[in-house]
Amino acid sequence: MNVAQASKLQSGAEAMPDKGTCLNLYSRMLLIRRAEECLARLSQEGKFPGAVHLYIGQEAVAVGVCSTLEARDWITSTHRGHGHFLAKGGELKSMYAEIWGRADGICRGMGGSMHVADFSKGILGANGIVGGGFAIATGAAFGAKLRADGRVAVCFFGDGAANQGVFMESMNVSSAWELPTIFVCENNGLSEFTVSSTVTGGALVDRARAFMPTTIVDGNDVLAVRAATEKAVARARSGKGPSYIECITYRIRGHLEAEEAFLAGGKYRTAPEIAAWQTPERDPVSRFESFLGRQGMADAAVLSAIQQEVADSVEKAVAHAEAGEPADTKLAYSLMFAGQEA
Amino acid sequence: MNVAQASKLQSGAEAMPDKGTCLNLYSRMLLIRRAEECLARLSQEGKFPGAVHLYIGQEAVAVGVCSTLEARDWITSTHRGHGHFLAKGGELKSMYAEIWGRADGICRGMGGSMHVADFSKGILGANGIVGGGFAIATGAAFGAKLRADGRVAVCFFGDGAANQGVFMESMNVSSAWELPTIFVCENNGLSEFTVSSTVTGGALVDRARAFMPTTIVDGNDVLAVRAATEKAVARARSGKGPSYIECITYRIRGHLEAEEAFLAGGKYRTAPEIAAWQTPERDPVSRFESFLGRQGMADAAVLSAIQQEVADSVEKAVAHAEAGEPADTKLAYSLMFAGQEA
Amino acid sequence: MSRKRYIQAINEALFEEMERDENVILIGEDVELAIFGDARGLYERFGRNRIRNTPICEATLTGMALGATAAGYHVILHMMFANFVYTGFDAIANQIAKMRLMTGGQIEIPITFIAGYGGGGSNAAQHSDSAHPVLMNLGGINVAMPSNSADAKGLLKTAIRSRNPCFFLEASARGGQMGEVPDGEHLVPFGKAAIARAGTDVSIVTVGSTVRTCLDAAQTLAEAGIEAEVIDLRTVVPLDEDAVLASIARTGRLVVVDESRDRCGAGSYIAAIAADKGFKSLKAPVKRVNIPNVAIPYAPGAEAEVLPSVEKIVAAVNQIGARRRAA
Amino acid sequence: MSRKRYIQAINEALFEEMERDENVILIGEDVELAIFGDARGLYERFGRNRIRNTPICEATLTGMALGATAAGYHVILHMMFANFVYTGFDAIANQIAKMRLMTGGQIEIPITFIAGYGGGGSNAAQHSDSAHPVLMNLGGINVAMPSNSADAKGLLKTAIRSRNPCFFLEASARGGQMGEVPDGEHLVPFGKAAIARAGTDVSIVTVGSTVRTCLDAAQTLAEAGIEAEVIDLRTVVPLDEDAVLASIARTGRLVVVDESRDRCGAGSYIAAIAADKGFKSLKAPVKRVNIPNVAIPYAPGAEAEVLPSVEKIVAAVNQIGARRRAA
Ligand SMILES: Cc1ncc(C[n+]2csc(CCOP(=O)(O)OP(=O)(O)O)c2C)c(N)n1
Ligand SMILES: Cc1ncc(C[n+]2csc(CCOP(=O)(O)OP(=O)(O)O)c2C)c(N)n1
Ligand SMILES: [Mg+2]
Ligand SMILES: [Mg+2]
Repeated sequence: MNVAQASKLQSGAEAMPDKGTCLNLYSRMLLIRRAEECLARLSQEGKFPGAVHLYIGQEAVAVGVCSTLEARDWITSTHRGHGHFLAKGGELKSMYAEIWGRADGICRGMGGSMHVADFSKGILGANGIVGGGFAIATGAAFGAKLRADGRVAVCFFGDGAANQGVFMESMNVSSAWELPTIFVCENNGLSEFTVSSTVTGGALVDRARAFMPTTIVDGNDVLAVRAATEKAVARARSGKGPSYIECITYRIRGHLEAEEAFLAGGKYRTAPEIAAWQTPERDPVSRFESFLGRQGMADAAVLSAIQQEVADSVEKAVAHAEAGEPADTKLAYSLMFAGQEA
Repeated sequence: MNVAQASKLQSGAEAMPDKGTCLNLYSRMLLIRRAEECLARLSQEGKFPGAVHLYIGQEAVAVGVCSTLEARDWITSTHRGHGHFLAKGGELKSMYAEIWGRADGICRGMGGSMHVADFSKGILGANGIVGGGFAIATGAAFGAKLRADGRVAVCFFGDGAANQGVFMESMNVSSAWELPTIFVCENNGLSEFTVSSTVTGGALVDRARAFMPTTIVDGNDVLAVRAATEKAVARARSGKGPSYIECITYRIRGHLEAEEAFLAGGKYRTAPEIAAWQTPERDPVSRFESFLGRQGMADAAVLSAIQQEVADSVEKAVAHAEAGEPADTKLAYSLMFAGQEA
Repeated sequence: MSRKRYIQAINEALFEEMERDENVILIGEDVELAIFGDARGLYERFGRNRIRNTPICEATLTGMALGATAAGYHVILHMMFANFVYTGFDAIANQIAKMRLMTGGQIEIPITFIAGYGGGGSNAAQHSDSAHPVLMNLGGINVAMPSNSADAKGLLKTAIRSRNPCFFLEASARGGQMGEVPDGEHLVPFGKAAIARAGTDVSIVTVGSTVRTCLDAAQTLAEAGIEAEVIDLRTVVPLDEDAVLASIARTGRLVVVDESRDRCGAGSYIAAIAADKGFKSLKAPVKRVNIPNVAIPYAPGAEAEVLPSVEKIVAAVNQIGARRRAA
Repeated sequence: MSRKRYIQAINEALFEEMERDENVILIGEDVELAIFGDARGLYERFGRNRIRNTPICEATLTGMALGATAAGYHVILHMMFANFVYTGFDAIANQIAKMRLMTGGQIEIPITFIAGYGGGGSNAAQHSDSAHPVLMNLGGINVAMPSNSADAKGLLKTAIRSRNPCFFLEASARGGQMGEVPDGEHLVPFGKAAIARAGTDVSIVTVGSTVRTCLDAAQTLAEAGIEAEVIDLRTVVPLDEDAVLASIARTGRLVVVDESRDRCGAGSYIAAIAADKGFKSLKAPVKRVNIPNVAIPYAPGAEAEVLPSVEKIVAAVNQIGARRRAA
């Protein structure tokens, strides 16, 4: 979907949360934004090993969705997982430490950017396999259903991942068994360096419609995302089954940092296309910032306090990661199995 | 779908083929029926190794579909593949020889019942992997599309197979690239010993509707199946893309012969349910036989000539298979690769 | 002790473990009607919240098993035939085998997979494969392969109590084989081989479906005056290297027998261990009797040709000149 | 001769073979923009009917490759990373590897799969695996693993002219490595190993990404007076047993090096061959330097710890007492 079409989607402003919630939404989105910008910079400087896939431009999805979840709920994430991790309550410090390959990283330096996970917070992991989260979320939801404990499992996935057959399989199981699975499609129109529409038949939402209630929202409108998720969560918690939410959004950065090196001059999108999604009206963060102002929820002082706090967190997290010990080089042998050497 | 619902589906009688065609349809269906009945009998007598999954009750699907195809067109089949093989022009003798594990079997005794294939006739193989045909048919259709030669590829699959993700993947590729793939779902309501509806979310047709034109027909009405396929073939040949045809039908025999041994008294369906699909009005063969009579296309003499011819073929095929040489025991080593020992 | 079929022993283990721990659930295609017999009666006893038929979607089922562990379940996933392990391989290889490492050890992954493997029934290439080599190569998955009723019960119970993912591979051709099973609580530890028959002249190391074949071969050899020691590994991950090495130390000769293709198969791995850590003991080449690098043919004669057999084992032993030792 | 990067040599092979035969097509995720560099420029040259981006659906792509052969195409399927082979494993293992046998030899299956494999780049466990052992075990698939630019070109050309399915595995870490490539038509036959370095004291048998490492180790050993012979297998299916056995016959000692996990890995298989057919030649245990039975960790130090290295190879050689022969 282009910007013009996305702008016509229903806004979430009518389902307005209270001020405290709104400020939290804002500060969480800003934290993701600043943390990712910092990674973009430090990646260029070669400050950490491995590749990073940045979430800039899609913050409203992770934050809008996770703002409706409880700590005990689960999410599965993607290769572009930092935003989900932070939105679900993951700690920036230990995420950075992970990306730096540190011993005190959230995964002790064993997983890196593409595998940040915190099971204690219901974050069942970023995933390097496109579509890898579908079945995991569905399995967790199956567990919740058996226990009838009202927990829900959210599966974040991209429009590219929606072409993996496990998408249909998971929707089928979730629908047949009325599982509390919430399928959140982040449709950014891109699948690596391929424009998704060139490899996609029909509309994604129609695939889901065969199984469950669906909705398409402006994925750059955090309140719209939140409102849609609230409905899906209510349905899931009450045992009625799965839902599908498609969030129209856009990825601002490259597929991965330093994608130019892979592309060698090749292009899959234009600068104006990117710019159209970065205007203050489209950008999820600045747009919500203006909205808070217009609603009288936050004046310049409040905003700058939040901004300062976020900046401090990022700075501290970098310092922490930089100062960390490298991961234990012998750890792998003891981690493959519980209580058994590899 | 139960019998009452299936009976309400549109009949194919208005798109009436000429008499010669109709008699061919009848004799092909009858050949499948008698050949399968014979296998049922000889399986009990332990006349051949391995298991057979019989097609009795579904003959109208294979015959109706394949009657619209040219020799150069392709089909992919399933574990229940004898009917498809015979309908697409496969030779009964060499199929039986294969099932008997003979050197002159169509696959030289290497594949058996679940792998009968005749690539020279476009029969890309029965398949022991449920869902295994989706991608193969789609790949063949892709080839046809590239060559723009008007060939089509039909993928036969069951309602159980429709829960495999490759179903969606193949529909997506076929739709995105407008491939001449025709998806023929033989919805017999059963998936081994599981009633499919207990493991299936939503309606299968809706899964397909997200990608392509769909139609549901009475799968026990050979003319209805044929008429629906004619449309799909025309669309495919003219480069417009894939279609989905769902044929409502029923499997009369067990999932495999001697299923009682596996079930040990367990039941997944009732005798009246089976009987309801065996009435003269529902059974695809006797129903079409009456129809031919009513239309004045075949009197008792014509019918009995056909019946005799079919009976002879089956008898000869059995004799041939019984008399065959066992498969070459050393063949495997040279067959794994072309021009290279394993 | 009581005599039970291999498949009954499995069934008993499932019953007992599901009684013991309500967090154990069993899912899979057609498990409610229990077509292999191993799950017989479980549905009637434990109901749909513990035993559940699934749609046919192996790729999702394997991943779901992982997800359900997050909710505190020990999932038993019945995959029917080992060939379908390939269908559901992605989540096994990319998620389950790696997830504990990738998360820095945050989690335990209590999953038991069940699948029947092996040929001998004219089931053709897509229903006769042995998947243990590809599973063994993944690194993070235990693989148990019982050869008899007692081990079938004891290993499965151990698998279900373990906090790690494990494939429990049933020898398809052995389901009806009878054997003594200890009464009461019976657990067989992983990574402890059994000496299925003691002998002094040659070691035959094997596992699962071929243990019986090896014992028959040992009998034949004994009649010719050669005392073969048959080592039943019981689990190939973990693998009891010490037992293998100790046996070679006694006999100086080794034939490895298993029902998997030769190239990168289980037999090759065991031979490699012998060629390294057991080298000093070896007096003769290490022979492998397994499946040649082919798919399994349908016709009975052609199938038998590629499966391990008493004749092939005896021939391999004779080839390396195992002779009766001076008393 | 001209100097080219490994990845350029691959690119050249693709260009030449696609020029030669219009039935050769290349499909895969993101092949149009050629993210690995191997497919660079092909889209511009051959257009969308020969080069095509696919959706992300490995399970279908592998099966489609088989289907397209029915229409007379030689399909090159680019699978990006070897880990994704697991995602598309079903059609590889259950269809492609078995279809020629199951049809009684009715068909040829001309498919070339390309995938990058191996670690060294902090890509973590889901982007660093080596899939050759599981492919080798299937039986019906050739596996080529070039170690240098010339072989990269020559093996790929051979694969694309072959009538059999073949995995062409690119060593991810070697893409930028320079090497001489013969000008003009250059084909490297399958199943013919190269003596990458001649030597008398110990045989180091290796393939693909680790050949360079072994040559470096041989250099180090030479400085200590030990002449190692380095055998580059080039293809692991078919595997040049004769070359391995001939080398052991010369040296009496063997270290097997490759980048795959130890259990049922390529190294184990080669060691097993040595322990059987090469037993008479062996004067010392056969050592394996490969990946321990773990998933690949992310952090550079932890990753390096589990990869084959010059130090590990040298240590293995020293362990089996390879000494400079008397002149
Ligand atoms: C199974 C698998 N196939 C291919 C890839 C390579 N890959 C990584 S991201 C990606 C595109 C994913 O697109 P989408 O799901 O839309 O997510 P986005 O990058 O847009 O966030 C691909 C093809 C992979 N990681 N896993
Ligand atoms: C990948 C795979 N999973 C499971 C099976 C076992 N199996 C064989 S047939 C069947 C049911 C298929 O149902 P359906 O597709 O509706 O075909 P039908 O038997 O009704 O003709 C199952 C589960 C298999 N052969 N392959
Ligand atoms: Mg996307
Ligand atoms: Mg069915």
